[in-house]
Amino acid sequence: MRSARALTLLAGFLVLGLVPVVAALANQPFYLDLFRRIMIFAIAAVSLDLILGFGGMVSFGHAAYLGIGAYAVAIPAFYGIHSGLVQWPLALALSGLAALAIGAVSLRTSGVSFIMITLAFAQMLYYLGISINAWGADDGMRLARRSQFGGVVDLANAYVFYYVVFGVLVALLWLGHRLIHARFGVVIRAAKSNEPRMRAIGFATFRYKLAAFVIAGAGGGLAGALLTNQTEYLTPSYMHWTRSGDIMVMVILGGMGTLYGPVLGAVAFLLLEDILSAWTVHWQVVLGPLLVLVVLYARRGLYGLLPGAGARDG
Amino acid sequence: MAEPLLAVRGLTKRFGGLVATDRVDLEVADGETLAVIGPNGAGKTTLIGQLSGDLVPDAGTIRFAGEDVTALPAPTRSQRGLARSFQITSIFPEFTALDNVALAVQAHAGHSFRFWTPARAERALREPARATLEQVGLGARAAVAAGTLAHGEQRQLEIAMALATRPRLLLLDEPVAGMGADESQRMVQLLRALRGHHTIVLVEHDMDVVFALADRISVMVYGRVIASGAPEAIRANAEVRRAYLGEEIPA
Amino acid sequence: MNWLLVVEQCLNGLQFGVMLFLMAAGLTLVFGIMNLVNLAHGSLYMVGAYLATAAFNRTGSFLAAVAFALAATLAIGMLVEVIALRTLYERDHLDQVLATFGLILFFNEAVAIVWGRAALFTAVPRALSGHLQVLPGIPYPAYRAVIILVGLAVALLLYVVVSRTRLGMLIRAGASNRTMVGALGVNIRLLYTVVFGFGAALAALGGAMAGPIYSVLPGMGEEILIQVFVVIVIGGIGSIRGALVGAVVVGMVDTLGRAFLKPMLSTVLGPSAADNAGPALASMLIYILMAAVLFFRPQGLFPAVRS
Amino acid sequence: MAHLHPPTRAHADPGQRQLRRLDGVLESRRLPAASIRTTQWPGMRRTKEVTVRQLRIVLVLLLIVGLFAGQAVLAAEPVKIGFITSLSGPAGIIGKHMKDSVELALEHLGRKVGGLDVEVIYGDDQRKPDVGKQLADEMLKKHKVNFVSGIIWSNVMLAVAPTVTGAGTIMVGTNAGPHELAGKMCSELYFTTSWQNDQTPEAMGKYMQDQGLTDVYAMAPNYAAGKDMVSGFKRYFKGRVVDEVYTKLGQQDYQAEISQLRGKNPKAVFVFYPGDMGIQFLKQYAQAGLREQIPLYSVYTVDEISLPAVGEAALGNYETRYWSPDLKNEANAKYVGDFKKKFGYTPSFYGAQSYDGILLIDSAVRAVRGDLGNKKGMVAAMRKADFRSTRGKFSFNVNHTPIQNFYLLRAVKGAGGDMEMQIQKTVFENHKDAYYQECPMKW
Amino acid sequence: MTLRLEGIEAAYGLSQVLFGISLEVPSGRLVTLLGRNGMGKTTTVRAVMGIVPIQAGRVHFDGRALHGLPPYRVARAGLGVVPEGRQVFPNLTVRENLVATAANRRRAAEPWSVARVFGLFPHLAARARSLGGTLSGGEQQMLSIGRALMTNPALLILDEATEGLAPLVRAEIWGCLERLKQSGLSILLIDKHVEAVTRLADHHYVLEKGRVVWDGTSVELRARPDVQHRYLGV
Repeated sequence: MRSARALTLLAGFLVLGLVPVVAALANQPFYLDLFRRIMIFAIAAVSLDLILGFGGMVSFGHAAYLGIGAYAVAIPAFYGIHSGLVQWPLALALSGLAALAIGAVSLRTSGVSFIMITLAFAQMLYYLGISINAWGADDGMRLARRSQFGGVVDLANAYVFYYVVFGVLVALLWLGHRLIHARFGVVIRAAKSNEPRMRAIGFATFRYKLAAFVIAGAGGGLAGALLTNQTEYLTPSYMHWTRSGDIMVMVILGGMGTLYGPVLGAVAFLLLEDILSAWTVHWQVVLGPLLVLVVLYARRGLYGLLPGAGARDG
Repeated sequence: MAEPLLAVRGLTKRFGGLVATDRVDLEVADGETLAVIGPNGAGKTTLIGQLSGDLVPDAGTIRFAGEDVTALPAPTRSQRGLARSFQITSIFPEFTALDNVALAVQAHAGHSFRFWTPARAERALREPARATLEQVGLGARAAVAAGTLAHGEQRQLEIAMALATRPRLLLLDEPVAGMGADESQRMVQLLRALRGHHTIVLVEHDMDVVFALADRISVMVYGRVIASGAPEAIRANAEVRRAYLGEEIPA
Repeated sequence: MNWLLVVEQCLNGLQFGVMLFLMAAGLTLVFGIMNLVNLAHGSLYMVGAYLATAAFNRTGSFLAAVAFALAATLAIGMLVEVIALRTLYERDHLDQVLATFGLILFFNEAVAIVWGRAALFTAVPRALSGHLQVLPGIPYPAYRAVIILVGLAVALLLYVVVSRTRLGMLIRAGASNRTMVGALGVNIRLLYTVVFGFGAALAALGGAMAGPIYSVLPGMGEEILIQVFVVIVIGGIGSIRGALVGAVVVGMVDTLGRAFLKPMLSTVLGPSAADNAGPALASMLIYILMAAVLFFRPQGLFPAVRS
Repeated sequence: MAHLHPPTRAHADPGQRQLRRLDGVLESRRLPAASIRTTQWPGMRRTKEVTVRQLRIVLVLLLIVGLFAGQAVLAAEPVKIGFITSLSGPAGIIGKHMKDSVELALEHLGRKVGGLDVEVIYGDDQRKPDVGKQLADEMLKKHKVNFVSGIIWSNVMLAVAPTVTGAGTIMVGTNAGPHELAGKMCSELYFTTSWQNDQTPEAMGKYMQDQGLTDVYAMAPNYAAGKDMVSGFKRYFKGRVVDEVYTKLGQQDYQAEISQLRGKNPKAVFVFYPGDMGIQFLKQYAQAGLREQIPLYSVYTVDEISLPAVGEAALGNYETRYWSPDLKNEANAKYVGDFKKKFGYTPSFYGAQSYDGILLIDSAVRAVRGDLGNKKGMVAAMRKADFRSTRGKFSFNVNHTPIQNFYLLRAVKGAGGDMEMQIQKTVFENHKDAYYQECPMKW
Repeated sequence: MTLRLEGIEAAYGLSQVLFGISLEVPSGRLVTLLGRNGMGKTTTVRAVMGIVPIQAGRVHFDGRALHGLPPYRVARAGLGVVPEGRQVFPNLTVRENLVATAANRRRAAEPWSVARVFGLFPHLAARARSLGGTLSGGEQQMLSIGRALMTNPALLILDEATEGLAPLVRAEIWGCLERLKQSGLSILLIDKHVEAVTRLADHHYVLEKGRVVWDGTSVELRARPDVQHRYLGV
């Protein structure tokens, strides 16, 4: 059973890895852009799932980190600093810091309060973003060029960029895999399962949850840095609450508390959007009920429909 | 006389108008087993909650091993050597029995900001956990998901998790609740084996269990300790019999 | 500061607050009693607005249009509850979020298919198009005054229903102990369906009242939905009283912030800095308020009693 | 294929070629080509099941297909235009106006552009810049379009235009006019048939200045365009501005701001409230009884999209604009008349400039005689603005932004009792935008 | 009006709790369910009421099948429940607690009224306007009984109705049960106070680990100290 699932997953990654080759052979480089964007959202979704699925922390403000990561690339670029070696670490650090501050306040609450307080912070950042004229306000800013890596890695090359994103996604999944099985991940998952018990056996859970929150925020920031490079554009609308909702939908659709579910969710959600919207302008009238059906009949998300997914992931 | 391991003074906790514990005083000497008995709603679980740090008392102090721990949160008290089991089974149902206990070991084996090595590969966690499982008689069930263990086994797992934190004081909240006679017997044997090695505060309904294990008994009614003493003295105490053991004395 | 203006802005805040209350009352009941996070509540508001506007334009009677919208949305709400939401009560909040998010997409597009994407037009009913002199020097639009009155009347009605009637007792009892209500012979599923429909009708009332002053558009429910969530979280989930207080507080804070924050800031920071900071801060105000309330009182101002 | 029966084989290869060609045609018209491919062709391969009757059906079909394909062969590669706008969600109404106008333009052109067959691929940007960029990539790389057109929002345009021009493809904007693209970021390959954002408020500023108005109260949403509009207005209006108020983006209720406004007692009000914000503001302004007291001057607020929803609440309001349905010229009369006939509603400026966009592309393709590879030739042709624009005669500035007239419009009750915009006077003749000198392009 | 359970099995999730419970409460009788904590007494009540799904077995009342019905239908068939832990509605007043779910679906000739409940429990009358959550344990217990009576049941089920109560209060409740029994109401009673209930009850069932291990009359139970000690810890 497990091997059937492993094969499916491997096949999935092979497909993702071969997209550029197929696109080149078929002379359809567009699919490079489409799947790159999908993978960027998959990175955001996987990072959200670390706290949402594994840690039980329902953050409704994940888009805030996406936005911060995007600003961390676009603002230096605006002042002429194009080095990815500055921008990307900055994106990780700033979004992580923001997550530290937001988490330190939010994690004192739980349940619906937690959902709403994370939303509140994201909305504050959104309104801040659209008010800062120097950095484009609502119009946003054009990224003059993609992040530079001293000529070693050239993101202007669509294939190189694709494999960079692919590499980041695979690395994130690998890191995630290590992390959820390491001491830290065990603490996070157990705290979701039974937090009073965790405290009773001696874990000060707050600091671990906060650390997970920061890691997830940094992951979101990285996705934001990639997204501005993808779009070559920064806009505060990356931080709008509907964007947080989209990412959350990808996670739930794909399967919470699994590593690969969010990837699946991002692929399904964005591909459906692309395909249905080419078919009819009323595509949302189809997508909406589809989501309802997934909730009603695929209880563990799309991941649960994979062969051999009966066994728990993690 | 040396300072008792646990000393509680004037512990008071209110929920709205209800006084759940009312100026409770308790002392537990090192190595002693104290049973707290009383009818439902007498405030026993509230007492345990305050001792373990899950509830903040409205008044009173708790001294443990010579230090005032009244203001310390639960995890810190656990680190100081206070372990509790829960009245309603509280485990990690998705994890295996061994994982459950290993987690308790992990809590007391340095910090857990380790992101790389699989916890299951850490022998320093697994081996003590396995030994503790053996100790409570669950060795053969190590790989079973805790949620699918039988009720009695889950209660044993509770004890194992408490033991795995290497506590100086065990707070046991109704360890035989919901057990059949045979399971109760096994649990009593397990707890009897812990006597002397561990200091125990035991909250229990089952008089057989209480009289089998306790060195001393405190009786709580309506949030107050109405009597404390050796088992025989308690058994003979008329007030206790009337208030708790349910014998009606003609008015 | 001109105190007449302050009074007028307080009226505006109150009016905005009661609009929020109409939405919040239903949402908080559904959330507090059935434990359902219903993102599609805004869609019911939109459906109500569409139905009322379409009916008003056809019949010319605003009262009849509102009555029709209430009845129809009540039916639609109950239908949605039975078809899609009923099985979600026992589920994770996140499943509910995903499913009701799907419903939002569906409803927004469905009204676009039926009525087109252009905003529907409706004017304020002629009888209410004038102004009232609330106080000397404060002319106030009659329609908005009516909104305040209707909102307060609904609040009073809800208070009576919830606190004085058997239905209200069952609603409160169900909020604290659903199982027990069922075990005493009450068809709790039916009760839930009715309460959900009731909440939908209240949202529709809000939408119908909003039609003449806002724009009736696909997607009109989402902007207000987030504000309504802010209201019920501040007020305490499941509490009608909390919803009322939360709505008025949010309405007041938002309105007074928009009106007076910039002038106040400009005395401190100077006019140009205030021009930049004022509007940004005013937009964030209710979120700041919510974060602060949740931080100090995670259960909200008037949490519903639970066992 | 070796085991196919001879009669089948005899027709198979040419048939296959024809089918392939047909696929191209069908796909380009977005017909379900795939269904023909899968239902007929595989059936022929499964020789054992092929009965005489089936063969006959196939032969007939092939004949029909051949007829179509033959036509396709006559025509050269079609012109492909990618048209990006917002089609779903609240802004979908604007997209609908634009799309309908594109369709009308194609109809007027006999569904040919520059004499070539044309295929328009519509994309829904959902008002999100990253989705817009995604669509642009899809159109450039997947559909290999010759032109990208459309775009409502400045931020989407700023993400899309450089992508398109960077790929060497011509971009014809038909609404958004961010100043960056008129100034420093101008490009040989970027044209707009609308305006630069500031031009319209400049016209309003000029008009109000000319009227000698003073004590003006300015309002706009708190975002970049809102602030640009007010600064554009102030470029020509030199009188006293009582206050500038920026409201929350997407706000629904303006009662508080209207109360503040009344408190300041201005002589005139200038606002910029596009889309549903405008509908709400105008209704509430009228309901507050201010419409009769303080005249309202607006830009991008009262238009043919909002007017039906605002109704008499807009009566007497002023707007400035480069175009109006009642603008007197032959091309406009045809556009407005046919549009109303075909779609049953009054077109808006969003539509007019989209219609113009297609005509502009037509003029370019015509000038190079269908040689779509000749970008230089097409750009040179487009610079002449040699087509019958709905706005009458106009020319392109060096930055490819129109130099055009701006008019003062007023919302009045038309002959049929419906609200409509009527041109009052010309405010600017051949007005240039404020940024063209920043554009380094020379021609 | 006889309640009959045949081979009831029930489980919480994966762990089975009841392994085939059969018992009978004849019309107008008072029957007890005895056993230590966690033996399945409460689960039996919950299974009868339809709160816990029954996996096997049948429940009949007055000839009607109740198994598989939702709780409200079971209640409407004439079963009134006084649950473990009283479970009064804390946010409703005493009067509201009584009125909220009141019904007379079986058209009892002399239906219960608030006044009649207050007659049975004079303590409650004084607290009619107090919130349920503010009552003392004994008052809550009386309220819970009153609430069940207001549904005019033919059979009353009481789960640990005297637990944690002062002796005088317990005596009051037992006295009241006796009066109810005399009025013709059938009663299924779970109680730990063996001595007291043997005086009240007609028949006893002893549960051990989800099975009935002994049943008999009060006289028989008194004669079996071994049963009392082994299964009941007396």
